[in-house]
Amino acid sequence: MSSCEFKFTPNEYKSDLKPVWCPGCGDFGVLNALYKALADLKCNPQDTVVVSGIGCSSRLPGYVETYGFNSLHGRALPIATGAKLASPNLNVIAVGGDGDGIAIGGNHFMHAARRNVDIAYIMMDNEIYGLTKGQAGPTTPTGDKTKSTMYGNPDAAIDPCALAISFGATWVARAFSGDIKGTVDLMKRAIQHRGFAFLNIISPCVTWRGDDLFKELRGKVKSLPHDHDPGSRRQAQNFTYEEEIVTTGVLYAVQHPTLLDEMGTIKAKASTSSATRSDILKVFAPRF
Amino acid sequence: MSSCEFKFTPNEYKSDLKPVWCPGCGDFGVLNALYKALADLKCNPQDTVVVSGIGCSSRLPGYVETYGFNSLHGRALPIATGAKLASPNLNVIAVGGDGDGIAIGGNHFMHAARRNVDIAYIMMDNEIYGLTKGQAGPTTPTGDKTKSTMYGNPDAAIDPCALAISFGATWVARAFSGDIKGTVDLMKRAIQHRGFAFLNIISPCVTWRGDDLFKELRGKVKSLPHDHDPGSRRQAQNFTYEEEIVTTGVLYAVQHPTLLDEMGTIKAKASTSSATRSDILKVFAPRF
Amino acid sequence: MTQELTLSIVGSGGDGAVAAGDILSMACAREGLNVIKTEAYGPQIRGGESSATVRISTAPIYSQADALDALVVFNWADYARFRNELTPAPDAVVFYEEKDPPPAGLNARFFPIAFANAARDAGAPNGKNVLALGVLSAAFGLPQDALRAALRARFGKKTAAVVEGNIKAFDRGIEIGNEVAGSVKKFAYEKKAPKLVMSGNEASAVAAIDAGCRFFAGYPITPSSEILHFLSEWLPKIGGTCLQTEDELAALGAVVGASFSGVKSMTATSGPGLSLMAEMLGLSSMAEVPSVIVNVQRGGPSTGIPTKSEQSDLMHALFASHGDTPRAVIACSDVEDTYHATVDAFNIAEEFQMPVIVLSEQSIAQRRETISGDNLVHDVIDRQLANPEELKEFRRYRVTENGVSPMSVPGMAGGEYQTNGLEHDEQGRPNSMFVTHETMNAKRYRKLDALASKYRLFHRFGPETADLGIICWGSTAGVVREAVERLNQGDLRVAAFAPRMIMPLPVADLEKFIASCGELLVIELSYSKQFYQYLRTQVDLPKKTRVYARSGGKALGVSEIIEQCVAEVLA
Amino acid sequence: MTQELTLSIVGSGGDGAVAAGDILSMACAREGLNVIKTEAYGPQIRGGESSATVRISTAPIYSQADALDALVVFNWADYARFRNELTPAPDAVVFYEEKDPPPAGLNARFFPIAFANAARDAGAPNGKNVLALGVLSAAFGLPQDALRAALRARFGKKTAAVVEGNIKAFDRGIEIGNEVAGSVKKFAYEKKAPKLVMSGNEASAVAAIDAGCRFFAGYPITPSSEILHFLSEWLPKIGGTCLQTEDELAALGAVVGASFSGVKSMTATSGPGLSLMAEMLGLSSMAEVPSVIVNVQRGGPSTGIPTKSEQSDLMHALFASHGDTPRAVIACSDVEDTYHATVDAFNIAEEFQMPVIVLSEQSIAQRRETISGDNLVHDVIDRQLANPEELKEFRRYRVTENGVSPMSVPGMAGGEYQTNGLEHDEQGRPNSMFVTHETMNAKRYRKLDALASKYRLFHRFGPETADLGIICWGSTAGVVREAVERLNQGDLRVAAFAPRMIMPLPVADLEKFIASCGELLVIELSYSKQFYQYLRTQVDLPKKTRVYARSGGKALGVSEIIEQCVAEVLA
Ligand SMILES: Cc1ncc(C[n+]2csc(CCOP(=O)(O)OP(=O)(O)O)c2C)c(N)n1
Ligand SMILES: Cc1ncc(C[n+]2csc(CCOP(=O)(O)OP(=O)(O)O)c2C)c(N)n1
Ligand code: SF4
Ligand code: SF4
Ligand SMILES: [Mg+2]
Ligand SMILES: [Mg+2]
Repeated sequence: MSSCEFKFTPNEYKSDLKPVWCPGCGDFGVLNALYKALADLKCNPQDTVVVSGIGCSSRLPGYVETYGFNSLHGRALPIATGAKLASPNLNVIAVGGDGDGIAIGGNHFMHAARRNVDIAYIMMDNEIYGLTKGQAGPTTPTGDKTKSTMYGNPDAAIDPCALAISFGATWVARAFSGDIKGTVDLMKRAIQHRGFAFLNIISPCVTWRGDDLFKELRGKVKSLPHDHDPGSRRQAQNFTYEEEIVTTGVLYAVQHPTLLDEMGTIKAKASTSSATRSDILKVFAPRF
Repeated sequence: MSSCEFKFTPNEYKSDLKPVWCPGCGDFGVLNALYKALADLKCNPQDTVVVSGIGCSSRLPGYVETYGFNSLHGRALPIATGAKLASPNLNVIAVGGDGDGIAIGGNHFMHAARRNVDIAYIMMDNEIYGLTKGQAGPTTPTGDKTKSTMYGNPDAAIDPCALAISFGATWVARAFSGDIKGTVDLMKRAIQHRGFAFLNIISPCVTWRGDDLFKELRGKVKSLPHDHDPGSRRQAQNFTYEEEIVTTGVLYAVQHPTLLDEMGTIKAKASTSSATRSDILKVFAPRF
Repeated sequence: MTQELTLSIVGSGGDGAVAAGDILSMACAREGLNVIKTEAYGPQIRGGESSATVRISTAPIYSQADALDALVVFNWADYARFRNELTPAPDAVVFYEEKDPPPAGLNARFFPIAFANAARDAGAPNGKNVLALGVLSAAFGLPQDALRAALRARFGKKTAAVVEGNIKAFDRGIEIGNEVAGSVKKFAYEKKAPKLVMSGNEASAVAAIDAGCRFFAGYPITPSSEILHFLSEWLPKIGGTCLQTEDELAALGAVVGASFSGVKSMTATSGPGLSLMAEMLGLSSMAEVPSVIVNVQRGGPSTGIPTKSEQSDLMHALFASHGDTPRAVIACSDVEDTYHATVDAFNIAEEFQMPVIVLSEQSIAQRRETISGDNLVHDVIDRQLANPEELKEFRRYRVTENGVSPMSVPGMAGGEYQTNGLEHDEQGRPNSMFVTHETMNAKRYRKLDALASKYRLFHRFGPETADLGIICWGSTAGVVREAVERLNQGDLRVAAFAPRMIMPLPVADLEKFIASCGELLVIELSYSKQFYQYLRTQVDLPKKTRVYARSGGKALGVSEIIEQCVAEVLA
Repeated sequence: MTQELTLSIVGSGGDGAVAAGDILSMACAREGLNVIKTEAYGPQIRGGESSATVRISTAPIYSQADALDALVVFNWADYARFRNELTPAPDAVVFYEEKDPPPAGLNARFFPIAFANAARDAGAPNGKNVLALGVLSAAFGLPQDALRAALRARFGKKTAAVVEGNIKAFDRGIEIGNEVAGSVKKFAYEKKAPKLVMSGNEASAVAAIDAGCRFFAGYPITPSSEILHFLSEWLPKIGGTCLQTEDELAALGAVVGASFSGVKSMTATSGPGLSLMAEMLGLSSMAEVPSVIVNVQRGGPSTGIPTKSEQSDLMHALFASHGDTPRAVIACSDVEDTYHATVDAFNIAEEFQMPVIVLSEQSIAQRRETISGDNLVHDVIDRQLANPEELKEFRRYRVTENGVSPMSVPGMAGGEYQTNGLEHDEQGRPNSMFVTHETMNAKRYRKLDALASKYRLFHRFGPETADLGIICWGSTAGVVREAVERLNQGDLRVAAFAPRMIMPLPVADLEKFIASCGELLVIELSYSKQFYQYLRTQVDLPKKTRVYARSGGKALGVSEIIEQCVAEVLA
């Protein structure tokens, strides 16, 4: 579509592909929030790229009428990084599951965060491998019985927000897909953040984690206290690895030079000496 | 050699292979410390497995007269994990460089730590890619000029100890290869720790980081204050991302069930029902 | 005479089509019949279209059926997705929900049935699948006692009301079925010893346990995850360990580490995972650490079609990993064959100290098949450890005649060595000299020669000499086998050769086969003709060789093959 | 008549053998001579044995030399490591440090020289390498002015004392050299236009810039890191971006992302990295996102021999990644060819929307060669973007005759689409139906057909018809070319064919070549005969075809090839 006709309503971001998600899946909330966030921010569809890995959650780009890349399991972040660095004008959003981002893709999460790449990374955390039918993932609570952990999950569960902070992400927040309004708000701030913004959205899998979890979560969700200082790493970590409650909001937000800032500095330094083609060839010439 | 003749002196752990390291490389200190630590702990050569990745540092297993595995770049930890889980009686030590462990192998570091695998992991941190002749690695200070960062390293440097703590390692320490005595002591404690012990050894690369760094470091190294509580994550983090000093000692040490403990629990639960071959086949039989 | 019947049940997620297929398969297995059961699903993660197809025979069968004798459709919209896969035979019987009239163009005999209402009235609101089983059993004479027993077993953990409701629905189905019973051909059989019902993935898992595997590491991936599931339950029961890793690089890494430490080890994956394992596969080969990788092929390239079958990981399995990297590759043609292939894989890995890839396919890995437990027997070869003589001045990579060197494992005094992905000398020490490299390459490849002469594994069907010879591999062999049997009932003499050992290929046997045939036809499910290409690297195929290769994503049919054979001969 | 001279200098880390080789090469380049310079190192990370070998000729040369005309040895212990690689010709001149007498068994003319003392006395304590240059220049008549200028340029940043000390050492060397000058054959040449001195890796990097590459992501690995180094310096100067990633999976991932966003992109690696890229390569192919991967081959398998050359990543490059995964593979035979191959790779990637692998080899990637800057010119094809007509109801994966579909990039309104590693329809929407899959496989593979007819790239040497035809590829082509030239001076008529386009192979041209030759000999540096195997997948090689395949780790020599050719014909 050409942008002049574009009305920036959530509906216009809907593609004509029907989601394959199970009825009641938390990911619907994430998708609807994204439509609204993109509309509110008036993101041009042609300038927006949504990149995902593989998983139920990673099907999302297909449902959004922007440029999209449903890539490989665990590899959304390198692809998003390449797209953003090469084409800085684009609005690049990476999305995917907990398994995608913390199991197979964990290394890229670390390095994208520490480099402060200028993208928003939205994790749809259902504490399980949804698409492959219910095996434990890195956020599955210890002790839980799943398809691959018949006798209870032996591994310690990871809190993605805690991880993101320790990796050096400059903006870290938690949302709940059952709360569309709150999620829209956090998505918008994630997209607007300069640098690597990590938004973990609790997005229950009704099929492999049970229908009741969703309801249970509604009761647990609480907003951050008003006096929370998102500039404090220490305060932020206080809202990670929570047991009985799920705190939503911007846990952590600071400003550091982004990877694009750094690349800009490098280009500025580099271009102090000239670089025509003959300058390049001179490197190889006997200059005496 | 048969163990009855074995004298448990550092010399006996020396293989007849001559290290390829540059004269003055910090890794010599690590190697000598390891000989001494193994001797002090009377580790049987036949029951000890030293696993490494690829890098200058990863050449180490070849110089130790135990079982050894010089594997692939970044993959020491999965191999060490497999060896330990399958053969719990072995004393498994993983070693390697900062690039090996935090760049290409970063994901395995995270998951080995969070699972609390019963191994000691010794990182030989020279803040550079030594073997490939001097490119920036994840611990190279921001701004440093290297072969791959002509205009200064754009990325934030990682403190491996901070990372290990955030990954859930249950024992985290820092050593300096110029201080063999201190290094021996920490190595012994790493090997003896139940669970995942991470020892970061500052081990300067004289070739790509300059000869002077080693001397400079000697001046910076300080021991942990006596009142440090290694049970406190928060206190431990105070000694990470240091600027002017390099604190050595056990930053963090706690006891959690190890992966072998968990596997033991699983086996105990599993064996409550019988499991002869015919029990297995019964799963597939029409039992009516 | 052989009795055969193929039934399919199609519905939405909640309709229980798949459950009905399971129950029917189990009941037939108890009667000693031969069954192959397949399932298919739409793209919805849950609650979408699903179908179960059960082929039942009094004689051994090796493939899913081409055409259906009976079809139960709860909903024609669901059927639409499977139209190309589920084709009723011309005289087929179709039972459909009476509220939903069939679309035009289907050629069959139609019987409307009020499945939903009748089941509800019988007291099983979710029981239309069970009612359908009743209908089918009455119409075709399927074992009603066994079905009833299977139903009771299936619902055993539910309330008595549920069980009885379902039994009533089943009986009501019988009444309805009896009404059409007169007009259809009955399925008559003699009861035999009960059989097991197993999928290819389960066969791999059981075989691993039988072969002595005590360490499994894997990362979930469709269509191989059932191996992880099964072993995560059963390995701990027998003192083994099952680890779900963070990714496939770690999975094969852990396997290599465990095997290095002395324990037989395996991983299982599908294409994307096998791609990620390329480098570690090379380490297993170079360091000569035994490893077994079960790779269940699905539609490719890339993420491709995860739930459908194809034979397109062949070249990757054969040649992935940089450098000259010897490995063994073994194929599976059906569920029972999967069992033997997996045990063979362990035997080969341990004897020849190399990685062995078992190439399975979604179509056999996830289909359930009856097999006789008596056939699940296979000799096991254990790792041969260095003897005291060899441990003196131990050389782990000693250059030997067949390339196999003495091996030690941690715990053995005197066997200490360092293994290495770097080129190394006989002691495992890094060495970059040309002579060492050439010597060691030769040593590693000699193992393949030794292996080739010991494991000349292949299937051969049909007469000793033939007008037409088919060369195929993997699941395709089962379909070809049936096609060959049928074709040889006519004038055409057709034979087939399907190597079970793919790398190294039983070349002499293949050449003998080629010499015994007039025309040649290569059949495979890979668009780019991977098998054909590979064959050409190994043997000179006569110029006239024709290739029938197409994408996967749809099962190969017996009649499809027959058509190709006839075309070949007429051409 | 052609004048040729091959010199080698051997020493320990501090001896400056490699620096001397550089200086000599640059001086010769200024004179317009043709030079190929290679280096070799021992296993020590620093300070171990090293050698520099410089082959100088008045005529174009295509390979390193077999035998040395002159050898400078500072230390015979260092020489021992290279004995098999650095063989003096029978009448060679050997200059050695007089304190260290030569070992027995070497057949040459020996001249002891007090390198260390004489250099120190001249005022350059570290100048024995420079002194050696003086000796060589005097003995063989090499350009002394140019050498002096090169020395000044080299030491220009040092103190005047250092510069002058070295010049004095050089002059002292000349005096010493003059003493032997009478007894050796002089090298006579005419000065020509200066040439550039470039390595294969540098040629790849420059070619990338020329081709329009503005994004590079890579992970260091020997022997390809120089590409990363060069581009990390130069890309930012021209507004491009260079990213060192955390691993190779991320490197190719970033390249695919950058290319998807509309920017020509490349990565460079060696075997282990290419193994790790297998899955992402498949995505680039399936999603039809252009990507260029330079893979510099080294000794394999696994970590293998990182610093030595081999041709054993071929099958992996051709077939890695599960599923039917079309890609293009292009070879380089020397430094200049590497330039053209790399630009071609970009052209092909952009035009046919697929991954293109440039297969280089350590032996050409890290050797320095003179080339004329005028030859570094190659047409560039830019990405063709969808036109307004195509953007109406845009179908990114439209099925077209040649398989190439209209492409949009982010920023283009109306071009929005989702790309996908899943099988997809023309719009890029996931689709698991067989018909779609077959249609799309066919579409993707048709691009290879179109590419094959457009890019029939190969080298052909020798007469139009020949008694013996050699088929080879990559760096081997250079050596074969020289062997062919030499052989045709005798009675034997020998021709050679070296495809530059490996996938798709110029089959018709190859078949024509085969038909034009009597005997056939395939030559390659892979123990498992990867090239031969691949050729067999594409053409029917006559039964009598012989293969000369050995491990890498040692350069292939012209005389080695001549020997094989003679053996072949006598056999
Ligand atoms: C390399 C590779 N390994 C494994 C898989 C199989 N796989 C697909 S999605 C998935 C995990 C899904 O979990 P998550 O990322 O949390 O997403 P969710 O489905 O829960 O949204 C796995 C293991 C794959 N596609 N590719
Ligand atoms: C898959 C793969 N990628 C890249 C390399 C090349 N490589 C070898 S060692 C190394 C990094 C060395 O740095 P580090 O791990 O810090 O070890 P150090 O040499 O500094 O001790 C790299 C990139 C490789 N061997 N394998
Ligand atoms: S399986 Fe779970 S995560 Fe996947 S679509 Fe269904 S409810 Fe959502
Ligand atoms: S390059 Fe650096 S790390 Fe490697 S051996 Fe030399 S000094 Fe040590
Ligand atoms: Mg998930
Ligand atoms: Mg390092």
